[in-house]
Amino acid sequence: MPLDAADRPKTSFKQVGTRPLRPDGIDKVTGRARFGADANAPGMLIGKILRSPHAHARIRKIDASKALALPGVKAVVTKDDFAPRDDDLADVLVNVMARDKALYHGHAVAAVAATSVQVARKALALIAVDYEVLPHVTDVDEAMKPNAPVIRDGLITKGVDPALTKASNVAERYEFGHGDVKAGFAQAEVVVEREFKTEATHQGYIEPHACLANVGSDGTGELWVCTQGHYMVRDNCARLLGMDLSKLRVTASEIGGGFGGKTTVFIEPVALALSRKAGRPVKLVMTRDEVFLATGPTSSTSMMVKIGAKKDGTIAAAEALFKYQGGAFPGSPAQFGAMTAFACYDLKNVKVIAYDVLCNRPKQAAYRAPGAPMAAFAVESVMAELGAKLGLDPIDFRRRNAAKQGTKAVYGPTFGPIGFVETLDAVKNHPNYKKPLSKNQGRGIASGFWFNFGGQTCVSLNIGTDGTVNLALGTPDIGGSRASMAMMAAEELGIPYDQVRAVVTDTSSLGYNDVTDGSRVTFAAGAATIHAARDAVRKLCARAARTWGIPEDAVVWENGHAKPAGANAGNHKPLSLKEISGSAGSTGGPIAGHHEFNAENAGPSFATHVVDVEVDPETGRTTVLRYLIAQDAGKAVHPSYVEGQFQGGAAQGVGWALNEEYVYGKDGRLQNAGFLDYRIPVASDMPMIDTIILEVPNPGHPYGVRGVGETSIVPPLAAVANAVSDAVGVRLSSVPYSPPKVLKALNGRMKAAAE
Amino acid sequence: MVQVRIGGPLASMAGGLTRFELEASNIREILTGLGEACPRLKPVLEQGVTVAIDGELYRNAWFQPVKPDSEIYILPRMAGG
Amino acid sequence: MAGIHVTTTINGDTVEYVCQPDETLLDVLRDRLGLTGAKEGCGTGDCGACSVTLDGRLVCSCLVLGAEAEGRAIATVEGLADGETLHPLQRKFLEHAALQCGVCTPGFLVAAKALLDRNLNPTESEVRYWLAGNLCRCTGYDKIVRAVLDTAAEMRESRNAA
Amino acid sequence: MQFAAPDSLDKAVKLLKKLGTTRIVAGGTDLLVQMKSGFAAPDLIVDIKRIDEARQITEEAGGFRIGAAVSCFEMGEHAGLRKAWPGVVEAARLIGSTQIQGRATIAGNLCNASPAADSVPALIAAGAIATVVGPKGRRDVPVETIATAPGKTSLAKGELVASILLPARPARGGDAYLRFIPRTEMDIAVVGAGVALALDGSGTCVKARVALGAVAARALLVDDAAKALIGTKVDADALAKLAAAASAACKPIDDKRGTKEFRIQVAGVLARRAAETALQRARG
Repeated sequence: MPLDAADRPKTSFKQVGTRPLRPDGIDKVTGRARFGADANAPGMLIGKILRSPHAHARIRKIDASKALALPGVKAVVTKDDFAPRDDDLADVLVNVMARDKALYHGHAVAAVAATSVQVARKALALIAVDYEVLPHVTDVDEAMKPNAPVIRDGLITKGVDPALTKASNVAERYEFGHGDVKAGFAQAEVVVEREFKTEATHQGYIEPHACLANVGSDGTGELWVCTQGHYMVRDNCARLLGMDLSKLRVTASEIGGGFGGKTTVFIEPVALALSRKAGRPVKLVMTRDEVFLATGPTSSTSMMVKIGAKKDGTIAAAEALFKYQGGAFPGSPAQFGAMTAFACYDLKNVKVIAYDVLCNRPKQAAYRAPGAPMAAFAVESVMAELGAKLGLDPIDFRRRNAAKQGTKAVYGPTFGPIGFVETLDAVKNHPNYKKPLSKNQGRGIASGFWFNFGGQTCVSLNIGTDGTVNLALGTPDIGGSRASMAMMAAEELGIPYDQVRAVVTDTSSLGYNDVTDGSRVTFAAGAATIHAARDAVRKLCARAARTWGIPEDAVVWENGHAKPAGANAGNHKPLSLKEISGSAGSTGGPIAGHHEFNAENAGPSFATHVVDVEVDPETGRTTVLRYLIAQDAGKAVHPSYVEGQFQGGAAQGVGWALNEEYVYGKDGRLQNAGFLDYRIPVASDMPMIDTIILEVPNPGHPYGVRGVGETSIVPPLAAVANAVSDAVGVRLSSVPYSPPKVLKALNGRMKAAAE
Repeated sequence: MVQVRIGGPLASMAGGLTRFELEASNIREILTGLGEACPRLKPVLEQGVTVAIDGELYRNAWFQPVKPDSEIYILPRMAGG
Repeated sequence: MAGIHVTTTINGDTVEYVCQPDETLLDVLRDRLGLTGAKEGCGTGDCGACSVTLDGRLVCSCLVLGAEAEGRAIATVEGLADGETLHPLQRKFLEHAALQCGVCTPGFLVAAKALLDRNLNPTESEVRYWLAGNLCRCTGYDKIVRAVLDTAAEMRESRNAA
Repeated sequence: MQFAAPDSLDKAVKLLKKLGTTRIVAGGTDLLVQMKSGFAAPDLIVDIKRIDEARQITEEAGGFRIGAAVSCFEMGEHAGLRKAWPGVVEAARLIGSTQIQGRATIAGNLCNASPAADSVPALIAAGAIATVVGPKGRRDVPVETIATAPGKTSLAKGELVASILLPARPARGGDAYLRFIPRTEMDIAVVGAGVALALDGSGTCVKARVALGAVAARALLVDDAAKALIGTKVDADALAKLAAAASAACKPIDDKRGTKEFRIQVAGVLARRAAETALQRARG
């Protein structure tokens, strides 16, 4: 039976593109939805983690005898409860529980399980840790200096030829580019070169990490946890605890935000170890300060960007140097910064060098388009300055150099169909772009790119005897993906959306699914859902064919019905999905569709943001007046949630641009581990956020879908910076553009003008 | 024969080489061939890389076919938030 | 520490519990009474996810002691709907896709209801400032603010019709 | 740890006199945070919200007496208070979120003794009097004498602030409070400025009090800034002098919330802007 032509995305839809209510909605507006901390178990203990007060210290000895003697304390674990490793989980384990050294303020050193939170807190205070405080470094530039304290013994920089012999804090060097940069700059008539820094920011999800572990004496275990990937949690925890994968069943709770921060394990192995030792269920919930101290913020950076252009606005050459610190472990997203930095542009001569650097800070975790927002801040700030020097409209300047289908990206390959130019045209034609501005107001424009990923995905679709459908997914739903999956299944099956119930199942129910990251779920799990539905449709058609006694290829599926098709099919009354499934018991048993695959070719997404701000010249305070986003979604399955992704990314970016930052004291301790002083935007900080969804189909998806979640945080840092610069004529070398820094810059300008 | 290009940190590990000509019809054969041509790359390739074929990115697709005229890049393994 | 016996009213029902002197109302609701709709996002009054009303006054339940609730009336998100019938705010939050992860949603709903109970004709700015104590990291607030304004408009209309 | 909720001030004082550390919970918005972080671990918590006297706003001598357990939100709901001392009410309504204002009290804000407390500069500017009740009876003291250093007060063991008296608003008087925060809400003041002034029939300033928050170890009453206004028409020149005097009085620190230079400069800006608003209010 003919399905859509496999190689071209479907273009006409009945359900995709509409805005139905989400299936988990009622639970979430009534308080019934169960998040990480909302589960309990009989006989449950409370787990608490002891954390290092020092930025860098050798752990000479841990004495937990007093804690263990406290009535109500049932277990204490330290590094000795986890076997050391030298594989790909080695760093994960060291981060979960410090071994010979505490590597950052907040690093876990021990944990207790007790009958109440009060007893657990008391017990932590009774654990004696003998520290030898070591010199520390928290700034990326300082960490690269020759006299900096080396954080990890024997760390030799990778990616340098010939190989270095001396240990340092530089984990790896990356280089990308093509063409001849030197020759390019020689042709440039205007060159702008600037240095920038960005501070570390946190994903800032509202739900702290939480889990409930229950390990039996038979070596089987269960874990309830808020995570972006319960299969990742299962695999990592089982390996760290020496369990069989099949014996650890992990259930993903509803998840209260992740943005990349819940793509690894922190407390989960500890809760399991405590439970195993105590022989009772253990609930472990992070406090907010623990979330800031000891989960993964993103990198802080130090960057140089140089771009040269000809007078007609053609970029002749571009060069950049990026230094990203990722905490006390290798793995900062420096290379993604390097790869994405110039991805919006068609450059003939480009060179980017990047360094992955260690500091005495928490191990960075992915944060929404990891590495890209910082690089875009630097590049798009220089683009604004260069465009202004050339006297070009910022959109026209970008358009002249825009990457299109066929452009060779800075990181190597040639782009397929992409929608960057479309975003530029869309914002230029939007009324916001023409709104007049008053004194102290300014407009900033910036563009951004993200790769998007696919990944391992496994989906099952079971058709009930009443014709309604259960869709089993293995990708935690952070932003409404169950709605999109149900829509795609309903679209394929030709049944109403509310007859598909999408559920995120536990790890025992489906094959491995990669974590919900890389803007992959609507793309990858969506494609798997479509294929699973098509698998079910094939079976439905086969049942109809058998019922009618005609060949299977003489049956087509239309509008939720099997219909005879072709000259010899005969004249049969179409059979509905409900009718076929109702008789399934007699025609061959239950009907299900399934698909497992490794989704590839996710198709990148581009965005352009336009922001208007007003700056108080007497205090340096910036108010965001209006905000416009145009982004390519490939195909918006549920446009409301696509808009929501655009808007959420922009708001996070505005926070990053204006106020959010990790503040470290000279002692290497984090000074603002809470929502009071780590200032994420509040409702009154933001205006409405206008969105334009563009749809340049991704050939890699049956409906043309591209991921949308991450690109939206890439442009805002530069867009806000460019707007402030336009408003009051100062350009800072670092984000956040906090009032003291802006005011200082304004004072400097006034002073310079007076002299 | 296919032309395989490597960039970034991989190139420096390969002693500055950025282009390889290999006998390969799919990604797995490319990775095997590269590892043989340049043993220093082997551990990195085994850890996981992204392969770009004609602009399309593949993270884990051993059997993805390549044509002799395909544009092939070996890129770092990618992840997201 | 001796437990304190408390008799209070929650969502219209009389409830008795014993709590520790230093135990917060949020802990009592979640851990003793199984009312897990209110969430702990910070425990320090900075995020609003634990919002409830206490004698009609909007508060963070993480900054109220369980012992203080003696003789008071508490309303939580669990009491917002009338049986099967959602409160208009709940319905509009769904229609406007005003939630993504949904962990802040209970707090927003309780806070927004407290606003509309006082002022059924708020401006956008009034909505934003009233809700400034409720953090949302997913939505950028756009759809939340629209949902609240739309609810107010609908409730005004139905009040005028009645 | 014990909890008590007495129904009279006398009982509260008797409880507070007991041995061990005692803390009052009025709004609890500071105390519970301190308990959570382990910074405070009192032996006894005394809830004063069951004491009628502490729960009321009453008119007194043309002014208003605000009980120690009256929430900031309730202050905002009191039309008479709002009209008489809009700056004080504004300051109270800037503390934290709607949720926090539903609990927090100005007496608590005062006794928590944070240099950045929002209501304190406004109260000082208004000339507010704190009524302190303790084992030795009652005493009335100017609010600026309560806080002595961050987290420290002049209150003796067993004493509590029972209420705060805002005096009668002078004829042709007005007050205002402004603070600087990086966001629009939810932050601790980086700088706060309260101004109360009164004019004579000709529009000349005859009385002024200027107070600054978050620029020293406790809120400052800045006489030099007030002098810059008294005897003037509060014109641009006077306002510039006020701003300079306000900046000159600052003894701030650098911290995660702001730099010294920023605080000094912005204190002048806010003092000037608050004075402009107070002036408008005084003119009616």
